[in-house]
Amino acid sequence: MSLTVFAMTGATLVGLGVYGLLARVHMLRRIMAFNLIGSGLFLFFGAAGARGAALDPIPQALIITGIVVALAASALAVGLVVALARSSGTACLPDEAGDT
Amino acid sequence: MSLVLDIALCALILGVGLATVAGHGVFRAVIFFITYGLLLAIGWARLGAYDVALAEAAISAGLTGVLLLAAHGRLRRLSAAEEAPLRRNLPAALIATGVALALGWAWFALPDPAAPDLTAALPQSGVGNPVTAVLLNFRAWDTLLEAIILLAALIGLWMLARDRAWNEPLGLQYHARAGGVMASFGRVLPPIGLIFGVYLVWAGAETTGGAFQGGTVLAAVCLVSLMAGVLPAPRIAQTAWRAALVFGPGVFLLSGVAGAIFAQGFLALPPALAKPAIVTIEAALTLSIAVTLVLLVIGPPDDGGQDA
Amino acid sequence: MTALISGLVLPLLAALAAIALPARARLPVALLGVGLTLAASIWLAISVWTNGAITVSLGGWQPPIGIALRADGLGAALGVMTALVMAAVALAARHEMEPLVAGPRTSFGFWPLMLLLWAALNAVFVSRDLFNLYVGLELITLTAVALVAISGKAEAIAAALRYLLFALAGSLLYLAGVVLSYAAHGTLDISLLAARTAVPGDALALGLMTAGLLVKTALFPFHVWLPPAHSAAPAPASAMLSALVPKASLLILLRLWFEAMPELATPVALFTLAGLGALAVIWGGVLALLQARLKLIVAYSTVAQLGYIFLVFPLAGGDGAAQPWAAGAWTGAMFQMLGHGLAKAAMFLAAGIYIAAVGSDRLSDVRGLARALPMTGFAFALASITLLGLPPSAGFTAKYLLMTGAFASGQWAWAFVLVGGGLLAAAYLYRPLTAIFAREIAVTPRPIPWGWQAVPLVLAMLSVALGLLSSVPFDFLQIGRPDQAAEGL
Amino acid sequence: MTTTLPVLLLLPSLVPAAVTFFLPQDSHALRNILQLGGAVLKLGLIVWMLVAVATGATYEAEFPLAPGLVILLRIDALALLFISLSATLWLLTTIYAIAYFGTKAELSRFFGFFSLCVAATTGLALSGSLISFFIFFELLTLSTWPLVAHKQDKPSLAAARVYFTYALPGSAALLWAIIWLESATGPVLFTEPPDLSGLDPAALRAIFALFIIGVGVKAGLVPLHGWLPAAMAAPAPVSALLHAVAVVKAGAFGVVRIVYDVFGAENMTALGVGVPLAIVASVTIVWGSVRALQQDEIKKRLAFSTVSQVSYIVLGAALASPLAMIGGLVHLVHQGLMKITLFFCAGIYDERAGIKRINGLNGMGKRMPWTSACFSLGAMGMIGLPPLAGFVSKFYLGLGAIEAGAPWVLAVLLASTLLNAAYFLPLLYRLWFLPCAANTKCDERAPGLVLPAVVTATATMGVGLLAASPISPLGWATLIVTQGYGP
Repeated sequence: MSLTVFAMTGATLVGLGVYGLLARVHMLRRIMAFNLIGSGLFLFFGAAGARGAALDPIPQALIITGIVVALAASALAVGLVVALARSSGTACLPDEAGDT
Repeated sequence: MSLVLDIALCALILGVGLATVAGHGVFRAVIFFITYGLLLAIGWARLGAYDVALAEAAISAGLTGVLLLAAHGRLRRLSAAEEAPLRRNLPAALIATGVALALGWAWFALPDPAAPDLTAALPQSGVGNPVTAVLLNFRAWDTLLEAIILLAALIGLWMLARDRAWNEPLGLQYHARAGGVMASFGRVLPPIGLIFGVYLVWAGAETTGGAFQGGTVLAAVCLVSLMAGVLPAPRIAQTAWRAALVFGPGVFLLSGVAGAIFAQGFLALPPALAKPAIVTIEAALTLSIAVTLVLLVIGPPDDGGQDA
Repeated sequence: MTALISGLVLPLLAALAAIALPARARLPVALLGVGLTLAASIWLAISVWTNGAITVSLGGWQPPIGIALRADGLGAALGVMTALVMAAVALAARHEMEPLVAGPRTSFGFWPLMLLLWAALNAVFVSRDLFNLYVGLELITLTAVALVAISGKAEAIAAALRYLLFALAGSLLYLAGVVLSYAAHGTLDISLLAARTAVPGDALALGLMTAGLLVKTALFPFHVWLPPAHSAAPAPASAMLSALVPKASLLILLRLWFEAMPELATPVALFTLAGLGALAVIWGGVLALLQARLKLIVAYSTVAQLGYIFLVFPLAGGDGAAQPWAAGAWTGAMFQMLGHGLAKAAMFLAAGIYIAAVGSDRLSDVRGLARALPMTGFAFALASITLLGLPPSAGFTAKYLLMTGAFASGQWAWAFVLVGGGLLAAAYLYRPLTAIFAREIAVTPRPIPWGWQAVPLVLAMLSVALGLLSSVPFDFLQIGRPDQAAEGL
Repeated sequence: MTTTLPVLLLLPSLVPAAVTFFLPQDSHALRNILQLGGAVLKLGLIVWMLVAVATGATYEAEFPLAPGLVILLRIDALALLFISLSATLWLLTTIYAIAYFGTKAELSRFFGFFSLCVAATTGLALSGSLISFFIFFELLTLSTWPLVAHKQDKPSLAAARVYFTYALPGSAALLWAIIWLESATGPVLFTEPPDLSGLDPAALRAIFALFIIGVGVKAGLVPLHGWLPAAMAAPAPVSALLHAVAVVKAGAFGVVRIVYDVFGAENMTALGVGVPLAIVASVTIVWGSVRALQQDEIKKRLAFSTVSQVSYIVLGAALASPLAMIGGLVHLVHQGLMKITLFFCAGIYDERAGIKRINGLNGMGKRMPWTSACFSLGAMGMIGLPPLAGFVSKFYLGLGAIEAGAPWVLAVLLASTLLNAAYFLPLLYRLWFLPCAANTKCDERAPGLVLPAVVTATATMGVGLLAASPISPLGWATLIVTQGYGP
């Protein structure tokens, strides 16, 4: 039962992240939204991997890899946002700065 | 009882997650995001996935949080930290709900769990912690590429430097007051962190821990030392730093090639040698991961000037 | 096996060396890596040709515990195409990325990024593990984004950020599908998934993975990130981005729909994929028609040219896979993948020469350059022949095989896409060609070394030669092909 | 030997093409030697082959590209007719072009594409299957485009664009038709016409229409002829090549192949598509002549005359009676000889006397007697005066029309002859009977230009006079029809 709770939390987090990604234009927000989606998926995955008799280590290893990959992508994205702000004075993509 | 606890924890996670997305102000969102990561780490502990919990806390909450905070600081200086308030966005809400519902449905549609049987393989892997066995033996290729990804992200990040700043020290320069909190913190913390980080790597073979978690702790130590001015800020031109970056992946890669030459194949570890090999690889990897993470967080060389 | 592993290890080692070694050793070590990896890719193709598909279980662990790699005809062919493009890119970058020309930052970063991208592409071409493919895709994404941003210009930064945004969204969608299929079947291996017991969640998993890969392949309507990114990058980087990077996600898409879960390929799904491809052909072509810069025209043409490949889904997928025309249609799409790669790289490298010569790629500035740089003009024209699908180029072989499949399967409406797309390509390539071959020179060009000019020409000639000598590649692509149907029509 | 000869026939044009592209502009001697050497060598090979074929040898070479995609080169009687014509005229045009251009700019590019164009025509003639025909057809389009655009001034570029705008959709239609047909019948070889009995007649009619549109663009069938007069912006040797040797001829040749070797005369009649094709051809014949009459520029007038004359070949094929077919086939050769003569002369008038319009021709008969004599022979041949070449063609077409039970064609032929006379006779009148403008500078002491014209003009007369001989084009065409397509 607990697993279902975690899985549903994961699914909801993915939804939250998707909303943040689509509705927010500040790029730091979007980077956080990405991480939210990723961690939601991982939570879902972790819950699924815990269903068997023993804890399946493969999802755990994959999740750790995924977390590190997400960090690498976030670091590059953050760097790009700072560079964008430096060159154009805004942390939003050119054609979206005015929206929302 | 534990179900109630889990439900409460999940509600908290969702609440903080919601605040990260919908809350007002980018800075506050970052703080919520860090909190979110820590709560999620507790969730992982509840699921019994201690390795993941450690990774979540150290990497997602810790390093990503520092990264975001530092970025927010720079954006504020460039007056780009402000954002338009959140307006209702129906299409986005529909898509988000759809995705969440689809995943929710998928959970209930899952067949009985079908995990691969590792009982025969684990004793051959050389380590007692099954997660480490997967990461450094069964799926070592993933882990090797993952270390390379960190490196690629760093090279990519450096490409965002301005040409005139290329030979400057990395990152914006911090100036800790002599005798201030940061300075004393910077002297006291590193030895403790160093020991903890090394322990995590060593322990990772048998219980919770591992190269990435240990590397993160070492990176934190290194960051604090840099901020406190105990360590001089690195420059790209310094060969030692660049050598430290490639050392771990290089050892990993060459041990894989050695497996191809002397054992059954690429990345193969003979059971007798598996444990020392994994510990060696992990040690080398930890060093490089720590350095890479530090440099990822402090960013490309920056002379503080503005383009526009 | 050694050949397969060498193609992965050599570029990685060369990249690590290029990062660590001091500046003067960087170029030699990078070029050495390029040469050795090229040799390894050709060696792999030769061993696949003589021994059939090569399978390796990494670390000696069989799936589902470990990761399996498998080089089939398609993977090895893409590997060779990639190696040829990369070698050409390296020869062009030797001039364009020189420290004195490009500055110390760019000349430092280009080589490791290029070599890492190459390693990641080779990894994706042979991997049979869905999560390992995810890791490979991420490495491709990060290096590709960095290569877009490398020029440091404001529009390049914005284009790179938008690219990263789309690519990460695509990655997460793909990852969601991977998570679901592992949760259901306890394996990530494509061959094991093919033998799984189907569950209702499979369709969702496949749908999520497909959506993610479509974003990464820049299929209409997810193409908006591609033209700004590919045109903002320096020319050698654009060549890699346009010719190679979309092929990786496309290959995974093919592996999913033809190997892992072919039974989920319903007519509606296949029609949707090809329909989007058809719209990409038209929309990419129309937008290419409206551009005033050479690189933007070439970049929009990538959107259009990738669209053709999606016709493979209804022509050779689903129930059609067992039909006699499937082999031809499938191989036709693969010829498009290979031919487009060579031709598109040639075009971007030619554009790079023009930019180096006159400092701009506006059509008004490249006027008459064929007179001063005849080899480059000739290269652009030859590459255009492939994109137009005119004989005897690889593009024609592709078009012929796909059209034959369309008529043989009674889905002749798709032939309109092939023929109309060719005419549209003629329309949008006519302007750059007449500009380049104009009589009067608009801007007097700087001299370009002979060895550099020859690079795009060789690639363009290869794209034509692939069509002229297509019988060996045709047989090669059949090695390890799923659904071995009766040979051809 | 039997497989190498078809390939060998391509090489005398391909090799000079490949080498010429990379020659520096000022290495005139080497370039000319290459071009002439290639042309002479090819002619020699063809003579050798003619002898061999007469003794019963067959030649075939095959290059598989992919399943169904096979380049097949085969020598049959029809191929020989076309290839002999093109090889002979190529040699003459090369001599003419070398003299015409002298040391002008961009000659390496010009002669490179020139040879490539001839290689494509050779390949087209030798093609033994539909798909190889298509491949060389496209190669021809690609290699002639730079020739049309050669001068790179505004009119040439516009002409080249118009040419592409017509040619590419035409190719698309042709490819569509080929793949549609082959998806039902498998690869179509010209030696064994496909079995069409099981196919839907409506689909077959559509396929036939697409085929005719595809090759009709090149053959200049009305209303697909618009590019041909526009292409007059090209230099004279190019016009000669386009009209007499390569492009238009390739279209007409394609019609013959499609009618006789793909569909077969009987199927064409059974499908009821022969008469519509004959009507299209007739309309083209009359309309081309009417338009020619309205032109003031010599080359434009000749261009519309080509539109008209080439459709005699199509008409011969469409009537599907043996005699009409002989008339059409022999016109393939005759029209080539006559039209190339006229274009050679038009080029000489332009180049050596600056005459572009017909009123400039006044009195040129005395000032440029050789050129004017050749021009007159060509023009009279076009009108169909006996015993010149054009008469033979028209005579056989007329007989064929009666044989095919289509006497209305006689009216078309008569109208066309009258129109031909109406637009050519005034030129001859101007040449020989009007006084010349006082101080026109002219001289025809350019043997490289005049000699080819004299040769072709003599041939125009010769093929008419010697029509009864078995080695004349008429004898050859009769052989083709009685052997290959006889009832």
